[in-house]
Amino acid sequence: MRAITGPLAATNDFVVKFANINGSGSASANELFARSILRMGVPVASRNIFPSNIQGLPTWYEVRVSGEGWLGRRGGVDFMVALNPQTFDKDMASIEPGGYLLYDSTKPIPPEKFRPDITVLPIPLTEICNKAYADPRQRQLFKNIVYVGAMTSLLGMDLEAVKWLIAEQFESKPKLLAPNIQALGFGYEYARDRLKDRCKLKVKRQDKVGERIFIQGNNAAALGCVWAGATVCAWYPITPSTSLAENYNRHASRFRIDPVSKKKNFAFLQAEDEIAAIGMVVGASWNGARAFTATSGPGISLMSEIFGFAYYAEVPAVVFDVQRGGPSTGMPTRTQQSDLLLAAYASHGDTKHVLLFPEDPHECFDFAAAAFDLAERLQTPVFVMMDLDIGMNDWLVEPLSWDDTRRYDRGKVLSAEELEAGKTFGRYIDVDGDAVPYRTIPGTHPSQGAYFTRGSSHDAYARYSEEGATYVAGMQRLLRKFETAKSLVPKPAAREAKEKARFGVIYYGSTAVAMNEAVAVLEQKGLPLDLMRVRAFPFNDDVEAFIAAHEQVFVVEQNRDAQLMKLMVGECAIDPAKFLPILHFDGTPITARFIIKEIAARAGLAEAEAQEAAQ
Amino acid sequence: MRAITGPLAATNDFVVKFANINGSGSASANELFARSILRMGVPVASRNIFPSNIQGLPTWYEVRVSGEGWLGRRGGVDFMVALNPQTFDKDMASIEPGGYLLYDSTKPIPPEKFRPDITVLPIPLTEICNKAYADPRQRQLFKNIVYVGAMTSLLGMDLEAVKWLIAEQFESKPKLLAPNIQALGFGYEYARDRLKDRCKLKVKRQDKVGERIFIQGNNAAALGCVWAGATVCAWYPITPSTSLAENYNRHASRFRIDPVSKKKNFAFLQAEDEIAAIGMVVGASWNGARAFTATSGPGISLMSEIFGFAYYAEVPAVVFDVQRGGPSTGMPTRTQQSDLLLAAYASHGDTKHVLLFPEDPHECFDFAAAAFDLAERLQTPVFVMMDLDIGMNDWLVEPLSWDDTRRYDRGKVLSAEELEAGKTFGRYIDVDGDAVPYRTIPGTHPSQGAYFTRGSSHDAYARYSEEGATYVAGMQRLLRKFETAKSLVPKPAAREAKEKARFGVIYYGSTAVAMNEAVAVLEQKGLPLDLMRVRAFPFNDDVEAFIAAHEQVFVVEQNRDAQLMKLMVGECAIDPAKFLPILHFDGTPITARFIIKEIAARAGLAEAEAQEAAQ
Amino acid sequence: MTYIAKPKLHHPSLQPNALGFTRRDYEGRISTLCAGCGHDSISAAIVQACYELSIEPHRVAKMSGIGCSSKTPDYFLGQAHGFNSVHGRMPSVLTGAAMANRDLIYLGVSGDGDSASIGLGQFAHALRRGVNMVYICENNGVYGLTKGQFSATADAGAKSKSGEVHVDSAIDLISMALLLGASYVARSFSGDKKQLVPLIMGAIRHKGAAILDVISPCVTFNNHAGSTKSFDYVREHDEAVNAVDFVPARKEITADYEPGTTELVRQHDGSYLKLAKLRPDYDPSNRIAALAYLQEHQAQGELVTGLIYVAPEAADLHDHLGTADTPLNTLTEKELCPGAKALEVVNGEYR
Amino acid sequence: MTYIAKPKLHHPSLQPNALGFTRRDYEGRISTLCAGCGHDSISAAIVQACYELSIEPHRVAKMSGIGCSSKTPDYFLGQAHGFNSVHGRMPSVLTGAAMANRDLIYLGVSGDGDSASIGLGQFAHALRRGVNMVYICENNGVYGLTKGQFSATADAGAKSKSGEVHVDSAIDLISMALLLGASYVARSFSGDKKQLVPLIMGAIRHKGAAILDVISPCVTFNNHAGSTKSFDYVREHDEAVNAVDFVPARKEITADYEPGTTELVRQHDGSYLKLAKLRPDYDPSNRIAALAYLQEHQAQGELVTGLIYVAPEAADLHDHLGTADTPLNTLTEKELCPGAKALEVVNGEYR
Ligand SMILES: Cc1ncc(C[n+]2csc(CCOP(=O)(O)OP(=O)(O)O)c2C)c(N)n1
Ligand SMILES: Cc1ncc(C[n+]2csc(CCOP(=O)(O)OP(=O)(O)O)c2C)c(N)n1
Ligand code: SF4
Ligand code: SF4
Ligand SMILES: [Mg+2]
Ligand SMILES: [Mg+2]
Repeated sequence: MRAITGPLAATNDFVVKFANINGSGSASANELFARSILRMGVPVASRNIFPSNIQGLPTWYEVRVSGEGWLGRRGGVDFMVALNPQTFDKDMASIEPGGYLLYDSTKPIPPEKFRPDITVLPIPLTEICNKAYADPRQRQLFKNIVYVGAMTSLLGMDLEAVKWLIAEQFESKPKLLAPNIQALGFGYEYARDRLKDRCKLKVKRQDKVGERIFIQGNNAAALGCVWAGATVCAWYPITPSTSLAENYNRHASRFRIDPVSKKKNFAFLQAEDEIAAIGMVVGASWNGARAFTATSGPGISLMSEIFGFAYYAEVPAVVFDVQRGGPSTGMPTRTQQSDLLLAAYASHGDTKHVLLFPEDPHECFDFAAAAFDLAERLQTPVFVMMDLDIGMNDWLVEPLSWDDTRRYDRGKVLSAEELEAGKTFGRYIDVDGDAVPYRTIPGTHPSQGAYFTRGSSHDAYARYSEEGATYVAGMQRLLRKFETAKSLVPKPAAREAKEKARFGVIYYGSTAVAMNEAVAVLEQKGLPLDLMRVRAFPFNDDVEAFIAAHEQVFVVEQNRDAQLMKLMVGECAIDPAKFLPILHFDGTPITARFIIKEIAARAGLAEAEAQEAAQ
Repeated sequence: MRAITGPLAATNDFVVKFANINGSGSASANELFARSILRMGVPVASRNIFPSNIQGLPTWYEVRVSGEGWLGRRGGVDFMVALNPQTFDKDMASIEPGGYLLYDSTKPIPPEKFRPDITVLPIPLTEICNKAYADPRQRQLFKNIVYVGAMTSLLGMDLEAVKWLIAEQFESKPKLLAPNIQALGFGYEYARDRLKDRCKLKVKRQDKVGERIFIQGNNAAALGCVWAGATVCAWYPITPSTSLAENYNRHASRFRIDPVSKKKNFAFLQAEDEIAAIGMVVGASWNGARAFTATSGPGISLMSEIFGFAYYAEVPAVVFDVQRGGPSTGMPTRTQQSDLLLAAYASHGDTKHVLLFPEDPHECFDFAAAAFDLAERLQTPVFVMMDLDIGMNDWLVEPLSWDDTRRYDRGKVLSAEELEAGKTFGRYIDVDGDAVPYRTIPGTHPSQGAYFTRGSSHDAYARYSEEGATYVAGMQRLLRKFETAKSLVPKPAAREAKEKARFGVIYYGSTAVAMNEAVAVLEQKGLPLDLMRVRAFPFNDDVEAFIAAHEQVFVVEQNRDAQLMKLMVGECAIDPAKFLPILHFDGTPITARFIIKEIAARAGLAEAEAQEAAQ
Repeated sequence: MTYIAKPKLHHPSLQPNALGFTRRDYEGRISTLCAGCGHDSISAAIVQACYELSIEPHRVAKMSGIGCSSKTPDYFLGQAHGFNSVHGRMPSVLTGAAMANRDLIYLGVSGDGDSASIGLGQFAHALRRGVNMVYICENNGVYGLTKGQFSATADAGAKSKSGEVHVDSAIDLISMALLLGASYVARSFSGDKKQLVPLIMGAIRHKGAAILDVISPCVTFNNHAGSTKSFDYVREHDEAVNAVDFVPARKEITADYEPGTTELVRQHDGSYLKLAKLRPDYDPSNRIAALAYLQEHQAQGELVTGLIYVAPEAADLHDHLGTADTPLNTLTEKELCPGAKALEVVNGEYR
Repeated sequence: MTYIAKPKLHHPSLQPNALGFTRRDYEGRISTLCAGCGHDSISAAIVQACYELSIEPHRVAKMSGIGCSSKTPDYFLGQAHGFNSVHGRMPSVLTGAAMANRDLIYLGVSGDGDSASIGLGQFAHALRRGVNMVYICENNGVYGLTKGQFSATADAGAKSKSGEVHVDSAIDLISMALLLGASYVARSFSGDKKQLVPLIMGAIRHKGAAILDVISPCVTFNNHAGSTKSFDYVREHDEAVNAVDFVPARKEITADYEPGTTELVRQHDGSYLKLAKLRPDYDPSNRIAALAYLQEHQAQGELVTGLIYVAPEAADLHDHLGTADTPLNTLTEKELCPGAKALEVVNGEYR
């Protein structure tokens, strides 16, 4: 047990958690809260923890305020806004000693029901709203704004910043502006007048946000698809990938309208299931369009057969896998990195697929664009391995950027002129020695370049063949093509410790934000660590070199079975004894505290140090 | 180039290959030939090499006659029966120097068109048949029997044995008996009179067959399902697994008819696709029947989502994967061992599945039966990983056996009485410490034992839960259950060399027959090898010990990507540097010659020795 | 989230049925659906039907796919085993379960996305095989659980909450079912318990593939003006062809039966469906006419409800398969294993 | 197996069409199907139709699934790109291809196993979306390539070669297509080239989802007595509702057109379908009547063939999607990439 301390006091460094009921309209209020702090120049990291359900079940929204700019989950809650009676007890129990609890005191709770080591902040939300509004829906909705108002006062936030944001939000619905501002005032004033100085957590204006934007990975990836020239999106709804497709449609409907006809320079189709979605993507890619789908684990499983087809017939395809908790239906609204093995080896027979691992929404945008170049350059499916944490949470990231001189890499596609020039065309001939053949798009030329695409074994001219040697030659070329991929996929991001480090750490994807913080803390505690963030499969040679250069390498993953580690030992011929897997897979985003604790313990950091480091 | 030798001379040790056109009725004649030799007490190994097509394309049938009892493919052809003009040149080219070529000389081929180093045996098959038969279909069909007759004479086989087999074959159609015997005579007499002493390959009666039977793996596995009490088979046709399901139906229709009602004590259903097939299997198993499906690679891909469900909801299922050449449609009528990675980790999220690797039809029977015990004991899918070579070729194996005292292991199923006794039932509670929970069958008890099966995350009482700790506890129990599986699956079969061996060899499945021969040869040439035939995944600890005990271990597989090796390094934490993968994946069954050559070369056996060994 | 167990307060006024069960005994856990969701009314109708039929709850197997609708089997018949499978595959899982034990009642619950989008193939094939089941599609024209996208049963021209207009042709599961050989075909409305309960009762007692397409408004995503699956729209366009009353096997047929306007259909198990003919020209025993009627009236914007078609003596899957009467899951080594001797005979045939 | 290239002997008597192509230019590789297989006749009919329409072969994309039928695109239009996809998924691959380039002719070839068993869902959804395509199902009631198992179009009561009787209800793809909103629906017989060729021509010129169910006997596995898909059976039970003649756009309508017994249907592109009414009461513009007609006559054992239904002005997928006229696959950075400035605007919206 930790000693009971006084009320927590901190400026720009604490965690607020809102416990709500889903369907009650709290989401936008909570987001308003987070964005208001951003407007004050203070970095925040927000995480939405919601049930697989539409209405009436517990949902939480966690806001980490971090003047230092740590964007991973820290772990623990300093200030709980406990508005859900179903989870009230649990929510209270999860507050750090010395923390705060805000609750709706319309029906006051007897003091002995509260933990003695926390500060309780009662606000009669229902009473305030019932007084102010007659309409039951309004009574419900404005409650959320009232508590945001109260928080604004309690944390010493800039009331004008909040109002400004509300004004922006209701720009198109001006009627709603005034009542919202009013509700905000109710809360603000109540707290200012009745709860003055009760809270020692404060937000203070900083200049740490800069040009950064606050955006969800699914949205950023969707923008990447638009900027990268994707014209066909075929998909099937599934949490947590749905908003990727829906955002693509939204952005494309804005940026891709033919100026004359007002018709769409893209095709957006909700398929009947995931098998159809990937079938459409493969058909469209074969026909020369940039096409993609977005899905999650169950969809990846269902698409397996067609992934093998695309691998073997060498058809480009871009697939976003926004990973959630598996196996099976698992935890549809929780995060995990547990589809790596499936995606890497998807489909029967000998197959290997290219995977990209973006660390945040910014990289989702970049890798979305890169995925189309890679898929067309390599003529193969490319998987962008996101997760719910990146995909469905707003993250504070560098602004998205695009170089107008950049040209799409459409890969080796023969034009009518090139065909006319009369080079003999064989669909699967390795002309350039990089194992990537040339392809043609249907309808290009009246008499040159037609071929018959098939998933059955074929020769260099795409003709059916059951000849063993022909088949083997094709399969070996595909292996060589995977070697070519190594040099084209994003290189791992390495960071060396200031001192010489015994240990290396390999990690990827959404783990990065928590890792950055964990490493800073561990380094301070005397444990230097070299870092390598893997950004793609196949692994670049740098990965092997990094592993070779360290006595032991921690591999930090958000799955049970150390899937990246398995890929590394299998594909890079590395002795598994080198690896120390650190696995977090309960469906919540990995925290800096967890990483610190695990690494400290296994690196033999003195117990006390480790304990302390983990705080 | 090898020196040209005289005509090959050998007794009970040569390879005959028949080159035919499919749909021409040659298959049963060729099988008659092989069985006739068996009847003479001489072991044969036969391999059917057929196209993915119904009529008119090349097909081959290879018969290895091996008095020593080697049942793998040897490689090379000593006697070619070249009846397909499309492939004539290639077929001739494939004959060993000094070998023989039998052809239909109705239209004689000028002598200069033949290789000088082979003996040509012309027989005017068409002429003989046109003379004897008026009906075009008969002319075609009896040609096949005529060449069998000729072979009988040329190889000095027992004419009576052949006639006897024909008599057995036409027992139910006596009308066809006489014309077949007559056709046999035509060929026999022609060869006896015109080609006397031209062939120095001979079959001589031996006593090396004993009680053994000549059976296809799909058939033996089907028998295993019947004997093991499988009552539900749901499947979808796909080469090379179709005959497994069809044979199950045939045998069950014979052995599983209710004596009174004459109705079926089994349900055999051709589903609309593989997803439905596995859905039915899971539904039936959940409801307490022993249920299975048989499929091949594309089916496994399609079933992926439901495999994950069965893993996570812990529903038994038996799946026969008769592997063929992948990826995608690949080579549907060729053999491979290339679905291991897919099957082992099938489905999204963290999953692991139990795999069995039978080496021959005999073990297909045993493992089929074992699979049902394991699936019910472990409450999880069990994959019997066969391949086309075992599944669709007749193999000479020990007779199938069944112990009448054997009881089905139905696993932990609570009866009405046990429920009545009032123990609290929780579907996913680890009562016994082996991580295998108890289940109940629907309808068992009016008020005890009902639960809600789901693929979403659940607690020990099968209730929906999004609680991280609850989820983690369940997933960790599944890992422990996989540990329990280790002790239940068939142990690897080990064989130590007489001398101390530097090298170990790991292999599995249909590779065994070729391996047995290869090792005998290599040992003779001075390379002792310890062998371990892996029979299941998860790997038993013996596998790790075996690897540890050797400097280097060859892993011999019939796939491109060393899939078993990847499983071993990933799951057993073994340094991949220990392994020397030997990979054969052109779709033909691996040969002893191939293994010998590869191992010899990589074990540093002197070049000359290696060359010689490979002959 | 922890699970909230339902308080088992036995209301003193609850009447026990023939088996001594009260309605409470047919209930399940507390629903987590949106307040007012049509699906909850269907669950209530199932409870009512099972109660009235005096079914032993544990003789029912509840199967579903994935979706708000597919969650509902957790909310009724708590004493029955349930199976919440994967998206769109309930029909195959149910078929397998039915093969294993022909003696239970199989109640499949699905949504329109589950049945008409991803699951259309399995829907069709289960019906054409005559699986002995009650298949209820809780049809709201949208994917509720993934937040309101159109499903394949959305009508062309229907408007989504965000104003998008649906353009593809709608899949009419009932017309499909008629083509596919289902032998009990009905449509109803979650808001019309009076119609729905007897239809479910009749379906449970029917031998063969019974399908109920129940329009079940999604109050959160598809209950606005412009929707053709809203409460208001359905109430306005509902045109019942008949009113069904279920008469149990041994109950006497009482006198309120007026020939001409009322018709009695005897089911396989001796029970009767008493049909009050609301549309005098409608004959639910004529599949072809029923299909034509549906097409014509639906083209006019009517939503035809009631018992659309019934073939009380149809063959079912087990007839097709020739399965023995004893449930396969109760057979033991004795019936199942041919034994060592028989195997010796088989060996002999392969020498 | 090595591939046997087809000898390109140009027969001097071969007439060139309007584009100067002879029939040979529409052929493909030599078929590897069984001698006499119905599918080969359909390939020949496709060749003939494309020749007569003077289609540029390279403007056709040939798509298929897996099966004997699905192999055939290799055997016609050698100058067209082909796509032999996976089992049952041709419709989605074709839909994707059609999205990418609206200007090609999409010719989907499938089998009854491919379309009605594993592929039923994709079949249905492609039709209801109005994908602009010619979808030919080469229907033999069996799985040819896997050696003769019943497919889902096998009629209840049909006998297999080994004597097994089919028990499940048959899936009638044509009736389904009518329910699903296909806008050109025809049935024909591989043995009736006279009927089949103009039906294919009309389908190619049709805008929207055109489906042809072509009964195509499998001589190896389903051509025996007891089969309802044998040459003999089809010849005996074939009842054509009309005889179609295709009249290209700019050709004058000649005088052999007798009103009352002959009807002219103007298609979207100005071409005409000239229908000789063999069944005077049959109206192929009435979807509901067509469905009823089919049901009634099929119940009597007739195999209804001809142009069952056509809606010449139906909307297609691209109308539904609102796609621009320029094929998407020809757009470049210029049209596609909003550029750095626009991205700056977007960034601003997320601050
Ligand atoms: C393979 C797969 N794809 C997608 C999903 C996501 N998903 C869950 S429910 C659902 C739709 C449910 O719609 P419906 O069946 O109409 O049920 P409703 O919620 O409307 O009752 C989808 C697409 C999934 N669970 N599995
Ligand atoms: C996923 C998958 N399952 C099964 C098969 C095996 N298979 C190949 S063709 C075929 C049936 C083809 O039947 P149909 O479409 O009627 O074509 P036909 O051969 O009769 O022309 C099947 C089941 C496959 N290739 N892929
Ligand atoms: S979202 Fe719609 S279907 Fe789902 S529970 Fe709510 S009202 Fe019902
Ligand atoms: S098996 Fe049947 S469908 Fe296949 S090619 Fe032969 S005749 Fe045609
Ligand atoms: Mg729905
Ligand atoms: Mg067929």
